[in-house]
Amino acid sequence: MKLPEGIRNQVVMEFPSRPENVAFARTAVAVFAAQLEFTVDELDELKVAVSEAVSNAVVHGYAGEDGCIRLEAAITGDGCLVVAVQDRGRGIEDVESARQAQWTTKPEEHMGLGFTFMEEYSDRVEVESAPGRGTTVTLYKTPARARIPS
Amino acid sequence: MKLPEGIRNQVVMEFPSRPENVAFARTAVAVFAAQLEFTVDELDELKVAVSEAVSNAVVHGYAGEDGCIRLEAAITGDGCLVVAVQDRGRGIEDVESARQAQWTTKPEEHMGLGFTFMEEYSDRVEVESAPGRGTTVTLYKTPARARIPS
Amino acid sequence: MRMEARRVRDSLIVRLNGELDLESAGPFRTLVQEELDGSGRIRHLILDLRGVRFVDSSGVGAILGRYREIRTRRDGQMVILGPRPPVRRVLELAGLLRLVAVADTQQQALALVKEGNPAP
Amino acid sequence: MRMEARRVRDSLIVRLNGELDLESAGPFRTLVQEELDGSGRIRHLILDLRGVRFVDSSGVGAILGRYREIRTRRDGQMVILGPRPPVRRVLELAGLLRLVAVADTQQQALALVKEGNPAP
Ligand SMILES: Nc1ncnc2c1ncn2[C@@H]1O[C@H](COP(=O)(O)OP(=O)(O)O)[C@@H](O)[C@H]1O
Ligand SMILES: Nc1ncnc2c1ncn2[C@@H]1O[C@H](COP(=O)(O)OP(=O)(O)O)[C@@H](O)[C@H]1O
Repeated sequence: MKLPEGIRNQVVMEFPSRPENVAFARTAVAVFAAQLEFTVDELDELKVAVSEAVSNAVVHGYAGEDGCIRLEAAITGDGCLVVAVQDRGRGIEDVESARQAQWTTKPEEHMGLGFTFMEEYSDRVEVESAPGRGTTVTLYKTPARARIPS
Repeated sequence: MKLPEGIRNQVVMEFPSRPENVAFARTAVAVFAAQLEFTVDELDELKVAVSEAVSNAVVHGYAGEDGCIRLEAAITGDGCLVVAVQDRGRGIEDVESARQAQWTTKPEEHMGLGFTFMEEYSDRVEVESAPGRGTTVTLYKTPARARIPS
Repeated sequence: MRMEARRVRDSLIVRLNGELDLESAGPFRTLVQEELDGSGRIRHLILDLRGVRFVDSSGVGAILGRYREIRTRRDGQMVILGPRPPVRRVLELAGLLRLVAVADTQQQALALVKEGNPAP
Repeated sequence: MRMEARRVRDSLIVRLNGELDLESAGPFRTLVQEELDGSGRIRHLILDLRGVRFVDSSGVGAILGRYREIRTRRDGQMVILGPRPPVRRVLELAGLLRLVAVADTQQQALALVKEGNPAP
Protein backbone atom coordinates (compact mmCIF):
# COMPACT_ATOMS: atom_id res chain seq x y z
CA MET A 1 0.00 0.00 0.00
CA LYS A 2 1.57 3.27 -1.15
CA LEU A 3 0.78 5.89 1.46
CA PRO A 4 0.68 9.52 0.27
CA GLU A 5 3.90 11.51 0.70
CA GLY A 6 4.44 12.54 4.33
CA ILE A 7 1.80 10.15 5.71
CA ARG A 8 2.89 7.62 8.34
CA ASN A 9 -0.31 5.63 8.67
CA GLN A 10 -3.81 5.88 7.28
CA VAL A 11 -7.23 4.28 7.32
CA VAL A 12 -9.97 4.85 4.79
CA MET A 13 -13.57 4.02 5.67
CA GLU A 14 -16.77 4.07 3.63
CA PHE A 15 -20.26 3.67 5.04
CA PRO A 16 -23.84 4.68 4.25
CA SER A 17 -25.07 8.07 5.51
CA ARG A 18 -27.14 6.81 8.42
CA PRO A 19 -27.54 8.34 11.88
CA GLU A 20 -26.42 5.05 13.47
CA ASN A 21 -23.05 5.27 11.68
CA VAL A 22 -22.12 8.60 13.25
CA ALA A 23 -21.15 6.90 16.52
CA PHE A 24 -19.20 4.28 14.60
CA ALA A 25 -17.27 6.94 12.69
CA ARG A 26 -16.28 9.11 15.66
CA THR A 27 -15.30 6.11 17.79
CA ALA A 28 -13.29 4.46 15.01
CA VAL A 29 -11.38 7.71 14.44
CA ALA A 30 -10.67 8.01 18.18
CA VAL A 31 -9.36 4.44 18.26
CA PHE A 32 -7.08 5.15 15.30
CA ALA A 33 -5.99 8.47 16.84
CA ALA A 34 -4.92 6.64 20.00
CA GLN A 35 -1.75 5.73 18.06
CA LEU A 36 -0.69 9.32 18.78
CA GLU A 37 -0.20 10.67 22.29
CA PHE A 38 -3.61 12.28 22.68
CA THR A 39 -5.01 12.69 26.19
CA VAL A 40 -8.45 11.30 27.00
CA ASP A 41 -9.80 14.88 26.89
CA GLU A 42 -8.32 15.46 23.45
CA LEU A 43 -9.86 12.22 22.16
CA ASP A 44 -13.22 13.40 23.52
CA GLU A 45 -12.78 16.68 21.63
CA LEU A 46 -11.86 14.83 18.46
CA LYS A 47 -15.00 12.71 18.77
CA VAL A 48 -17.17 15.82 18.88
CA ALA A 49 -15.47 17.36 15.84
CA VAL A 50 -15.79 14.14 13.80
CA SER A 51 -19.36 13.67 14.95
CA GLU A 52 -20.26 17.13 13.62
CA ALA A 53 -18.63 16.59 10.24
CA VAL A 54 -20.26 13.17 9.74
CA SER A 55 -23.66 14.33 11.04
CA ASN A 56 -23.55 17.20 8.53
CA ALA A 57 -22.90 14.77 5.68
CA VAL A 58 -25.95 12.75 6.80
CA VAL A 59 -28.29 15.66 7.53
CA HIS A 60 -27.28 18.28 4.97
CA GLY A 61 -25.10 16.51 2.38
CA TYR A 62 -27.55 13.72 1.64
CA ALA A 63 -30.54 15.25 3.48
CA GLY A 64 -31.63 11.90 4.89
CA GLU A 65 -31.17 9.91 1.68
CA ASP A 66 -28.80 6.98 1.52
CA GLY A 67 -25.46 8.24 0.23
CA CYS A 68 -21.89 7.09 0.75
CA ILE A 69 -19.64 8.84 3.25
CA ARG A 70 -15.90 8.43 2.82
CA LEU A 71 -13.70 9.11 5.82
CA GLU A 72 -9.92 9.22 5.69
CA ALA A 73 -7.91 9.42 8.89
CA ALA A 74 -4.16 9.85 8.57
CA ILE A 75 -1.15 10.41 10.79
CA THR A 76 1.44 12.74 9.25
CA GLY A 77 5.17 12.42 9.61
CA ASP A 78 5.22 15.20 12.19
CA GLY A 79 2.54 13.58 14.35
CA CYS A 80 -0.60 15.42 13.29
CA LEU A 81 -3.94 13.67 12.88
CA VAL A 82 -5.82 14.63 9.71
CA VAL A 83 -9.43 13.55 9.25
CA ALA A 84 -11.23 14.16 5.95
CA VAL A 85 -14.98 13.56 5.79
CA GLN A 86 -16.33 13.50 2.26
CA ASP A 87 -19.83 13.31 0.85
CA ARG A 88 -21.03 13.48 -2.75
CA GLY A 89 -24.23 15.23 -1.75
CA ARG A 90 -25.75 18.62 -2.39
CA GLY A 91 -22.75 20.76 -1.46
CA ILE A 92 -22.68 24.20 0.19
CA GLU A 93 -23.62 27.38 -1.71
CA ASP A 94 -21.77 29.82 0.53
CA VAL A 95 -19.04 28.20 2.59
CA GLU A 96 -18.02 31.37 4.39
CA SER A 97 -21.50 31.98 5.77
CA ALA A 98 -22.03 28.30 6.56
CA ARG A 99 -18.99 28.30 8.83
CA GLN A 100 -20.36 31.13 10.96
CA ALA A 101 -21.85 30.36 14.34
CA GLN A 102 -25.65 29.98 14.38
CA TRP A 103 -25.85 29.93 10.61
CA THR A 104 -28.06 27.05 9.49
CA THR A 105 -30.30 26.17 6.58
CA LYS A 106 -32.49 24.04 8.88
CA PRO A 107 -33.41 26.43 11.69
CA GLU A 108 -36.31 24.34 13.02
CA GLU A 109 -34.11 21.43 14.02
CA HIS A 110 -30.55 22.69 14.01
CA MET A 111 -28.59 25.39 15.76
CA GLY A 112 -25.80 26.15 13.31
CA LEU A 113 -23.16 25.12 15.83
CA GLY A 114 -21.58 22.22 13.92
CA PHE A 115 -18.74 24.23 12.41
CA THR A 116 -18.28 26.15 15.68
CA PHE A 117 -17.71 22.86 17.51
CA MET A 118 -15.35 21.62 14.78
CA GLU A 119 -13.28 24.82 15.07
CA GLU A 120 -13.28 24.70 18.86
CA TYR A 121 -12.30 21.06 19.11
CA SER A 122 -9.66 20.79 16.42
CA ASP A 123 -6.66 22.93 15.47
CA ARG A 124 -7.82 23.74 11.96
CA VAL A 125 -10.83 23.09 9.71
CA GLU A 126 -10.80 23.16 5.91
CA VAL A 127 -13.95 23.03 3.81
CA GLU A 128 -14.09 22.22 0.12
CA SER A 129 -17.52 22.22 -1.43
CA ALA A 130 -19.34 22.65 -4.71
CA PRO A 131 -23.15 22.82 -5.05
CA GLY A 132 -24.46 19.56 -6.46
CA ARG A 133 -21.06 17.89 -6.20
CA GLY A 134 -20.52 17.39 -2.49
CA THR A 135 -18.44 18.53 0.45
CA THR A 136 -15.14 17.55 2.03
CA VAL A 137 -14.40 18.78 5.54
CA THR A 138 -10.82 18.26 6.76
CA LEU A 139 -9.95 18.45 10.45
CA TYR A 140 -6.40 18.77 11.79
CA LYS A 141 -5.42 18.01 15.37
CA THR A 142 -2.01 17.53 17.00
CA PRO A 143 -1.65 16.23 20.57
CA ALA A 144 -0.77 19.14 22.88
CA ARG A 145 1.96 17.00 24.43
CA ALA A 146 3.70 16.74 21.08
CA ARG A 147 3.71 20.53 20.78
CA ILE A 148 5.53 21.13 24.06
CA PRO A 149 9.26 21.22 23.28
CA SER A 150 10.92 18.69 25.56
CA MET B 1 -24.83 4.06 -1.62
CA LYS B 2 -26.27 0.81 -3.00
CA LEU B 3 -25.82 -1.86 -0.35
CA PRO B 4 -25.57 -5.46 -1.56
CA GLU B 5 -28.82 -7.46 -1.58
CA GLY B 6 -29.81 -8.56 1.93
CA ILE B 7 -27.37 -6.19 3.68
CA ARG B 8 -28.80 -3.72 6.19
CA ASN B 9 -25.68 -1.72 6.97
CA GLN B 10 -22.03 -1.95 6.03
CA VAL B 11 -18.64 -0.36 6.54
CA VAL B 12 -15.60 -0.88 4.38
CA MET B 13 -12.13 -0.07 5.72
CA GLU B 14 -8.72 -0.09 4.13
CA PHE B 15 -5.44 0.28 5.99
CA PRO B 16 -1.78 -0.72 5.65
CA SER B 17 -0.72 -4.13 7.00
CA ARG B 18 0.96 -2.93 10.17
CA PRO B 19 0.89 -4.52 13.63
CA GLU B 20 -0.42 -1.24 15.10
CA ASN B 21 -3.52 -1.43 12.90
CA VAL B 22 -4.65 -4.80 14.28
CA ALA B 23 -6.02 -3.15 17.43
CA PHE B 24 -7.72 -0.49 15.31
CA ALA B 25 -9.38 -3.12 13.13
CA ARG B 26 -10.75 -5.32 15.90
CA THR B 27 -12.00 -2.36 17.93
CA ALA B 28 -13.64 -0.66 14.95
CA VAL B 29 -15.46 -3.90 14.08
CA ALA B 30 -16.64 -4.27 17.69
CA VAL B 31 -17.94 -0.69 17.65
CA PHE B 32 -19.83 -1.35 14.42
CA ALA B 33 -21.11 -4.69 15.74
CA ALA B 34 -22.58 -2.91 18.78
CA GLN B 35 -25.47 -1.97 16.46
CA LEU B 36 -26.61 -5.57 16.99
CA GLU B 37 -27.55 -6.96 20.38
CA PHE B 38 -24.22 -8.59 21.17
CA THR B 39 -23.29 -9.07 24.83
CA VAL B 40 -19.99 -7.70 26.11
CA ASP B 41 -18.63 -11.27 26.12
CA GLU B 42 -19.64 -11.80 22.50
CA LEU B 43 -17.97 -8.54 21.47
CA ASP B 44 -14.80 -9.74 23.23
CA GLU B 45 -14.99 -12.98 21.26
CA LEU B 46 -15.49 -11.09 18.03
CA LYS B 47 -12.43 -8.98 18.77
CA VAL B 48 -10.29 -12.09 19.12
CA ALA B 49 -11.57 -13.58 15.85
CA VAL B 50 -11.00 -10.33 13.91
CA SER B 51 -7.60 -9.87 15.53
CA GLU B 52 -6.54 -13.32 14.28
CA ALA B 53 -7.71 -12.72 10.72
CA VAL B 54 -6.04 -9.29 10.49
CA SER B 55 -2.83 -10.47 12.20
CA ASN B 56 -2.60 -13.30 9.65
CA ALA B 57 -2.88 -10.84 6.78
CA VAL B 58 -0.01 -8.83 8.31
CA VAL B 59 2.22 -11.75 9.31
CA HIS B 60 1.56 -14.33 6.58
CA GLY B 61 -0.27 -12.52 3.78
CA TYR B 62 2.25 -9.71 3.41
CA ALA B 63 4.98 -11.26 5.60
CA GLY B 64 5.90 -7.95 7.18
CA GLU B 65 5.84 -5.93 3.96
CA ASP B 66 3.50 -2.98 3.54
CA GLY B 67 0.36 -4.20 1.82
CA CYS B 68 -3.24 -3.08 1.90
CA ILE B 69 -5.80 -4.86 4.05
CA ARG B 70 -9.46 -4.44 3.15
CA LEU B 71 -12.02 -5.16 5.82
CA GLU B 72 -15.76 -5.26 5.21
CA ALA B 73 -18.17 -5.51 8.11
CA ALA B 74 -21.85 -5.94 7.30
CA ILE B 75 -25.13 -6.53 9.09
CA THR B 76 -27.47 -8.84 7.20
CA GLY B 77 -31.24 -8.52 7.09
CA ASP B 78 -31.61 -11.34 9.59
CA GLY B 79 -29.24 -9.75 12.09
CA CYS B 80 -25.98 -11.58 11.42
CA LEU B 81 -22.63 -9.83 11.48
CA VAL B 82 -20.35 -10.73 8.57
CA VAL B 83 -16.70 -9.64 8.60
CA ALA B 84 -14.50 -10.20 5.56
CA VAL B 85 -10.75 -9.60 5.88
CA GLN B 86 -8.95 -9.49 2.56
CA ASP B 87 -5.29 -9.29 1.64
CA ARG B 88 -3.63 -9.40 -1.79
CA GLY B 89 -0.58 -11.16 -0.43
CA ARG B 90 1.00 -14.56 -0.91
CA GLY B 91 -2.10 -16.70 -0.40
CA ILE B 92 -2.38 -20.17 1.15
CA GLU B 93 -1.22 -23.32 -0.68
CA ASP B 94 -3.32 -25.78 1.28
CA VAL B 95 -6.29 -24.19 3.00
CA GLU B 96 -7.54 -27.41 4.59
CA SER B 97 -4.26 -28.04 6.40
CA ALA B 98 -3.84 -24.38 7.31
CA ARG B 99 -7.15 -24.41 9.17
CA GLN B 100 -6.07 -27.28 11.40
CA ALA B 101 -5.03 -26.56 14.98
CA GLN B 102 -1.28 -26.20 15.51
CA TRP B 103 -0.59 -26.08 11.78
CA THR B 104 1.73 -23.18 11.05
CA THR B 105 4.34 -22.26 8.44
CA LYS B 106 6.21 -20.16 11.04
CA PRO B 107 6.75 -22.61 13.90
CA GLU B 108 9.46 -20.54 15.63
CA GLU B 109 7.16 -17.64 16.37
CA HIS B 110 3.61 -18.90 15.90
CA MET B 111 1.45 -21.63 17.33
CA GLY B 112 -0.99 -22.32 14.53
CA LEU B 113 -3.94 -21.35 16.71
CA GLY B 114 -5.24 -18.43 14.65
CA PHE B 115 -7.87 -20.39 12.74
CA THR B 116 -8.76 -22.38 15.88
CA PHE B 117 -9.56 -19.11 17.69
CA MET B 118 -11.55 -17.82 14.71
CA GLU B 119 -13.64 -21.02 14.66
CA GLU B 120 -14.13 -20.98 18.43
CA TYR B 121 -15.13 -17.32 18.61
CA SER B 122 -17.41 -17.02 15.61
CA ASP B 123 -20.25 -19.14 14.25
CA ARG B 124 -18.65 -19.89 10.89
CA VAL B 125 -15.37 -19.19 9.08
CA GLU B 126 -14.90 -19.20 5.31
CA VAL B 127 -11.50 -19.05 3.63
CA GLU B 128 -10.90 -18.19 0.01
CA SER B 129 -7.29 -18.15 -1.07
CA ALA B 130 -5.06 -18.54 -4.10
CA PRO B 131 -1.24 -18.69 -3.96
CA GLY B 132 0.26 -15.42 -5.13
CA ARG B 133 -3.17 -13.76 -5.27
CA GLY B 134 -4.17 -13.32 -1.65
CA THR B 135 -6.63 -14.49 0.96
CA THR B 136 -10.10 -13.54 2.11
CA VAL B 137 -11.29 -14.82 5.47
CA THR B 138 -14.99 -14.32 6.24
CA LEU B 139 -16.34 -14.58 9.77
CA TYR B 140 -20.06 -14.92 10.64
CA LYS B 141 -21.48 -14.21 14.05
CA THR B 142 -25.08 -13.76 15.26
CA PRO B 143 -25.89 -12.51 18.76
CA ALA B 144 -27.05 -15.45 20.89
CA ARG B 145 -29.96 -13.32 22.10
CA ALA B 146 -31.25 -13.00 18.55
CA ARG B 147 -31.22 -16.78 18.19
CA ILE B 148 -33.47 -17.43 21.18
CA PRO B 149 -37.07 -17.52 19.94
CA SER B 150 -39.00 -15.04 22.06
CA MET C 1 -28.80 5.21 24.50
CA ARG C 2 -30.97 4.11 27.40
CA MET C 3 -33.64 6.49 28.70
CA GLU C 4 -35.97 6.50 31.68
CA ALA C 5 -38.67 8.97 32.65
CA ARG C 6 -40.50 9.39 35.93
CA ARG C 7 -42.51 12.10 37.64
CA VAL C 8 -41.97 13.82 40.97
CA ARG C 9 -44.83 16.24 41.72
CA ASP C 10 -44.99 18.62 38.73
CA SER C 11 -41.49 17.76 37.47
CA LEU C 12 -40.57 15.24 34.82
CA ILE C 13 -37.19 13.62 35.51
CA VAL C 14 -35.55 12.11 32.43
CA ARG C 15 -32.43 10.08 32.94
CA LEU C 16 -30.19 9.47 29.93
CA ASN C 17 -27.40 6.91 29.65
CA GLY C 18 -24.91 6.66 26.81
CA GLU C 19 -24.35 9.06 23.93
CA LEU C 20 -26.70 11.85 22.89
CA ASP C 21 -26.18 12.50 19.19
CA LEU C 22 -27.98 12.55 15.84
CA GLU C 23 -29.17 8.98 16.32
CA SER C 24 -30.49 9.28 19.86
CA ALA C 25 -31.80 12.86 19.63
CA GLY C 26 -35.01 11.67 17.93
CA PRO C 27 -35.96 9.00 20.49
CA PHE C 28 -35.12 11.46 23.29
CA ARG C 29 -37.42 14.11 21.77
CA THR C 30 -40.21 11.55 21.35
CA LEU C 31 -39.93 10.26 24.91
CA VAL C 32 -40.15 13.73 26.47
CA GLN C 33 -42.99 14.76 24.16
CA GLU C 34 -45.01 11.66 25.01
CA GLU C 35 -44.57 12.22 28.72
CA LEU C 36 -45.57 15.87 28.40
CA ASP C 37 -48.58 15.06 26.23
CA GLY C 38 -49.62 12.34 28.67
CA SER C 39 -49.94 14.77 31.55
CA GLY C 40 -50.99 18.40 31.57
CA ARG C 41 -49.68 18.67 35.09
CA ILE C 42 -46.00 18.56 34.23
CA ARG C 43 -44.32 21.94 34.32
CA HIS C 44 -40.62 21.35 34.92
CA LEU C 45 -38.00 19.14 33.29
CA ILE C 46 -34.99 17.74 35.11
CA LEU C 47 -32.49 16.18 32.73
CA ASP C 48 -30.26 13.68 34.50
CA LEU C 49 -27.07 13.53 32.39
CA ARG C 50 -24.91 11.74 34.95
CA GLY C 51 -24.73 8.67 32.74
CA VAL C 52 -24.08 10.55 29.48
CA ARG C 53 -20.57 10.09 28.04
CA PHE C 54 -20.98 12.13 24.89
CA VAL C 55 -23.00 15.06 23.52
CA ASP C 56 -22.55 16.92 20.23
CA SER C 57 -24.50 19.77 18.61
CA SER C 58 -27.35 17.43 17.59
CA GLY C 59 -27.68 16.45 21.25
CA VAL C 60 -27.54 20.06 22.41
CA GLY C 61 -30.19 20.93 19.82
CA ALA C 62 -32.50 18.28 21.20
CA ILE C 63 -32.00 19.57 24.74
CA LEU C 64 -32.59 23.16 23.66
CA GLY C 65 -35.82 22.15 21.91
CA ARG C 66 -37.12 20.62 25.17
CA TYR C 67 -36.06 23.76 27.03
CA ARG C 68 -38.15 25.93 24.67
CA GLU C 69 -41.15 23.64 25.03
CA ILE C 70 -40.99 23.77 28.81
CA ARG C 71 -40.41 27.53 28.96
CA THR C 72 -42.86 28.78 26.39
CA ARG C 73 -45.69 26.27 26.61
CA ARG C 74 -45.54 25.25 30.26
CA ASP C 75 -43.95 28.32 31.79
CA GLY C 76 -41.72 25.83 33.61
CA GLN C 77 -38.08 25.46 34.45
CA MET C 78 -35.40 23.12 33.19
CA VAL C 79 -32.47 21.91 35.27
CA ILE C 80 -29.56 19.75 34.14
CA LEU C 81 -28.29 17.21 36.64
CA GLY C 82 -24.65 16.15 36.94
CA PRO C 83 -23.09 16.58 33.48
CA ARG C 84 -19.57 15.14 33.30
CA PRO C 85 -16.82 17.69 32.50
CA PRO C 86 -16.57 17.04 28.71
CA VAL C 87 -20.38 17.11 28.37
CA ARG C 88 -20.57 20.26 30.48
CA ARG C 89 -18.03 21.95 28.26
CA VAL C 90 -20.13 21.23 25.16
CA LEU C 91 -23.27 22.60 26.84
CA GLU C 92 -21.33 25.68 27.92
CA LEU C 93 -19.89 26.27 24.46
CA ALA C 94 -23.41 26.10 23.02
CA GLY C 95 -24.55 28.79 25.46
CA LEU C 96 -27.04 26.45 27.10
CA LEU C 97 -25.68 27.05 30.60
CA ARG C 98 -26.70 30.70 30.33
CA LEU C 99 -30.30 29.49 30.11
CA VAL C 100 -30.40 26.41 32.29
CA ALA C 101 -29.17 25.78 35.84
CA VAL C 102 -26.98 22.82 36.72
CA ALA C 103 -27.49 20.73 39.86
CA ASP C 104 -25.24 18.13 41.44
CA THR C 105 -27.95 16.06 43.11
CA GLN C 106 -31.55 15.28 42.35
CA GLN C 107 -32.60 16.93 45.59
CA GLN C 108 -30.85 20.12 44.57
CA ALA C 109 -32.47 19.94 41.13
CA LEU C 110 -35.95 19.61 42.64
CA ALA C 111 -35.23 22.54 44.96
CA LEU C 112 -34.12 24.65 41.99
CA VAL C 113 -37.31 24.13 40.00
CA LYS C 114 -39.37 24.86 43.12
CA GLU C 115 -37.66 28.21 43.57
CA GLY C 116 -38.92 28.90 40.07
CA ASN C 117 -35.87 30.77 38.94
CA PRO C 118 -33.03 28.35 38.36
CA ALA C 119 -31.18 30.26 35.67
CA PRO C 120 -27.95 31.65 37.14
CA MET D 1 0.51 -1.60 26.36
CA ARG D 2 2.29 -0.56 29.55
CA MET D 3 4.77 -2.98 31.15
CA GLU D 4 6.69 -3.03 34.41
CA ALA D 5 9.24 -5.53 35.66
CA ARG D 6 10.64 -6.02 39.15
CA ARG D 7 12.38 -8.75 41.05
CA VAL D 8 11.46 -10.54 44.29
CA ARG D 9 14.21 -12.98 45.34
CA ASP D 10 14.74 -15.30 42.35
CA SER D 11 11.43 -14.41 40.66
CA LEU D 12 10.84 -11.83 37.96
CA ILE D 13 7.41 -10.21 38.24
CA VAL D 14 6.18 -8.65 34.99
CA ARG D 15 3.03 -6.63 35.12
CA LEU D 16 1.19 -5.96 31.87
CA ASN D 17 -1.54 -3.39 31.28
CA GLY D 18 -3.63 -3.08 28.13
CA GLU D 19 -3.82 -5.44 25.16
CA LEU D 20 -1.35 -8.22 24.40
CA ASP D 21 -1.39 -8.81 20.63
CA LEU D 22 0.83 -8.79 17.54
CA GLU D 23 1.96 -5.23 18.24
CA SER D 24 2.79 -5.59 21.92
CA ALA D 25 4.12 -9.18 21.79
CA GLY D 26 7.53 -7.96 20.55
CA PRO D 27 8.14 -5.34 23.27
CA PHE D 28 6.95 -7.86 25.89
CA ARG D 29 9.42 -10.48 24.64
CA THR D 30 12.25 -7.91 24.62
CA LEU D 31 11.49 -6.69 28.13
CA VAL D 32 11.51 -10.18 29.64
CA GLN D 33 14.63 -11.17 27.71
CA GLU D 34 16.54 -8.10 28.87
CA GLU D 35 15.61 -8.72 32.48
CA LEU D 36 16.64 -12.36 32.23
CA ASP D 37 19.91 -11.50 30.48
CA GLY D 38 20.63 -8.83 33.07
CA SER D 39 20.58 -11.31 35.94
CA GLY D 40 21.62 -14.96 36.01
CA ARG D 41 19.87 -15.29 39.34
CA ILE D 42 16.32 -15.15 38.02
CA ARG D 43 14.66 -18.55 37.83
CA HIS D 44 10.90 -17.93 37.95
CA LEU D 45 8.51 -15.71 36.07
CA ILE D 46 5.27 -14.32 37.49
CA LEU D 47 3.10 -12.74 34.83
CA ASP D 48 0.67 -10.26 36.33
CA LEU D 49 -2.22 -10.07 33.83
CA ARG D 50 -4.71 -8.33 36.12
CA GLY D 51 -4.60 -5.20 33.94
CA VAL D 52 -4.81 -7.03 30.61
CA ARG D 53 -8.09 -6.52 28.73
CA PHE D 54 -7.29 -8.52 25.62
CA VAL D 55 -5.11 -11.43 24.48
CA ASP D 56 -5.11 -13.23 21.13
CA SER D 57 -2.96 -16.05 19.72
CA SER D 58 -0.02 -13.70 19.12
CA GLY D 59 -0.17 -12.78 22.81
CA VAL D 60 -0.45 -16.41 23.88
CA GLY D 61 2.51 -17.25 21.63
CA ALA D 62 4.63 -14.62 23.36
CA ILE D 63 3.67 -15.97 26.79
CA LEU D 64 4.39 -19.55 25.72
CA GLY D 65 7.83 -18.50 24.43
CA ARG D 66 8.68 -17.03 27.84
CA TYR D 67 7.42 -20.22 29.50
CA ARG D 68 9.78 -22.35 27.41
CA GLU D 69 12.71 -20.08 28.18
CA ILE D 70 12.06 -20.28 31.92
CA ARG D 71 11.48 -24.04 31.91
CA THR D 72 14.24 -25.24 29.65
CA ARG D 73 17.01 -22.73 30.29
CA ARG D 74 16.39 -21.77 33.90
CA ASP D 75 14.62 -24.87 35.16
CA GLY D 76 12.18 -22.40 36.72
CA GLN D 77 8.44 -22.04 37.09
CA MET D 78 5.95 -19.68 35.54
CA VAL D 79 2.77 -18.50 37.25
CA ILE D 80 0.03 -16.32 35.78
CA LEU D 81 -1.55 -13.81 38.12
CA GLY D 82 -5.19 -12.75 37.98
CA PRO D 83 -6.31 -13.13 34.34
CA ARG D 84 -9.79 -11.68 33.73
CA PRO D 85 -12.40 -14.20 32.53
CA PRO D 86 -12.14 -13.50 28.76
CA VAL D 87 -8.33 -13.56 28.92
CA ARG D 88 -8.40 -16.74 30.98
CA ARG D 89 -10.64 -18.40 28.41
CA VAL D 90 -8.15 -17.62 25.62
CA LEU D 91 -5.27 -19.03 27.66
CA GLU D 92 -7.30 -22.13 28.43
CA LEU D 93 -8.29 -22.66 24.81
CA ALA D 94 -4.62 -22.46 23.84
CA GLY D 95 -3.79 -25.19 26.36
CA LEU D 96 -1.54 -22.88 28.36
CA LEU D 97 -3.35 -23.54 31.62
CA ARG D 98 -2.30 -27.19 31.43
CA LEU D 99 1.30 -25.99 31.72
CA VAL D 100 1.11 -22.95 33.93
CA ALA D 101 -0.58 -22.37 37.30
CA VAL D 102 -2.86 -19.43 37.95
CA ALA D 103 -2.76 -17.40 41.18
CA ASP D 104 -5.20 -14.84 42.50
CA THR D 105 -2.74 -12.80 44.52
CA GLN D 106 0.94 -12.01 44.25
CA GLN D 107 1.58 -13.72 47.56
CA GLN D 108 -0.03 -16.88 46.28
CA ALA D 109 2.00 -16.64 43.07
CA LEU D 110 5.26 -16.34 45.03
CA ALA D 111 4.25 -19.31 47.20
CA LEU D 112 3.53 -21.38 44.07
CA VAL D 113 6.95 -20.83 42.52
CA LYS D 114 8.60 -21.64 45.85
CA GLU D 115 6.85 -24.98 46.01
CA GLY D 116 8.57 -25.62 42.71
CA ASN D 117 5.64 -27.41 41.15
CA PRO D 118 2.92 -24.97 40.23
CA ALA D 119 1.43 -26.86 37.32
CA PRO D 120 -1.97 -28.26 38.32
N1 LIG E 1 -21.83 18.25 4.31
C1 LIG E 1 -22.66 19.29 4.03
N2 LIG E 1 -23.38 19.32 2.90
C2 LIG E 1 -24.21 20.36 2.61
N3 LIG E 1 -24.36 21.43 3.41
C3 LIG E 1 -23.67 21.47 4.57
C4 LIG E 1 -22.78 20.41 4.94
N4 LIG E 1 -22.24 20.75 6.13
C5 LIG E 1 -22.75 21.94 6.47
N5 LIG E 1 -23.61 22.39 5.54
C6 LIG E 1 -24.35 23.67 5.55
O1 LIG E 1 -23.74 24.53 6.50
C7 LIG E 1 -24.70 24.95 7.47
C8 LIG E 1 -24.05 25.16 8.81
O2 LIG E 1 -23.54 23.93 9.30
P1 LIG E 1 -23.34 23.73 10.86
O3 LIG E 1 -22.47 24.82 11.39
O4 LIG E 1 -22.82 22.34 11.07
O5 LIG E 1 -24.77 23.88 11.50
P2 LIG E 1 -26.08 22.96 11.44
O6 LIG E 1 -25.65 21.57 11.07
O7 LIG E 1 -26.64 23.02 12.83
O8 LIG E 1 -27.00 23.56 10.43
C9 LIG E 1 -25.77 23.88 7.43
O9 LIG E 1 -27.00 24.35 7.89
C10 LIG E 1 -25.79 23.50 5.96
O10 LIG E 1 -26.55 24.42 5.21
N1 LIG F 1 -3.73 -14.27 5.22
C1 LIG F 1 -2.89 -15.32 5.05
N2 LIG F 1 -2.02 -15.32 4.01
C2 LIG F 1 -1.17 -16.35 3.81
N3 LIG F 1 -1.12 -17.43 4.63
C3 LIG F 1 -1.95 -17.49 5.67
C4 LIG F 1 -2.89 -16.45 5.93
N4 LIG F 1 -3.59 -16.78 7.04
C5 LIG F 1 -3.12 -17.98 7.43
N5 LIG F 1 -2.15 -18.42 6.61
C6 LIG F 1 -1.41 -19.72 6.70
O1 LIG F 1 -2.14 -20.59 7.54
C7 LIG F 1 -1.31 -21.03 8.62
C8 LIG F 1 -2.15 -21.26 9.86
O2 LIG F 1 -2.70 -20.03 10.31
P1 LIG F 1 -3.11 -19.84 11.83
O3 LIG F 1 -4.01 -20.97 12.23
O4 LIG F 1 -3.63 -18.47 11.99
O5 LIG F 1 -1.77 -20.03 12.66
P2 LIG F 1 -0.46 -19.10 12.78
O6 LIG F 1 -0.82 -17.70 12.37
O7 LIG F 1 -0.09 -19.19 14.23
O8 LIG F 1 0.58 -19.68 11.88
C9 LIG F 1 -0.26 -19.96 8.75
O9 LIG F 1 0.92 -20.44 9.38
C10 LIG F 1 -0.03 -19.56 7.30
O10 LIG F 1 0.82 -20.47 6.65
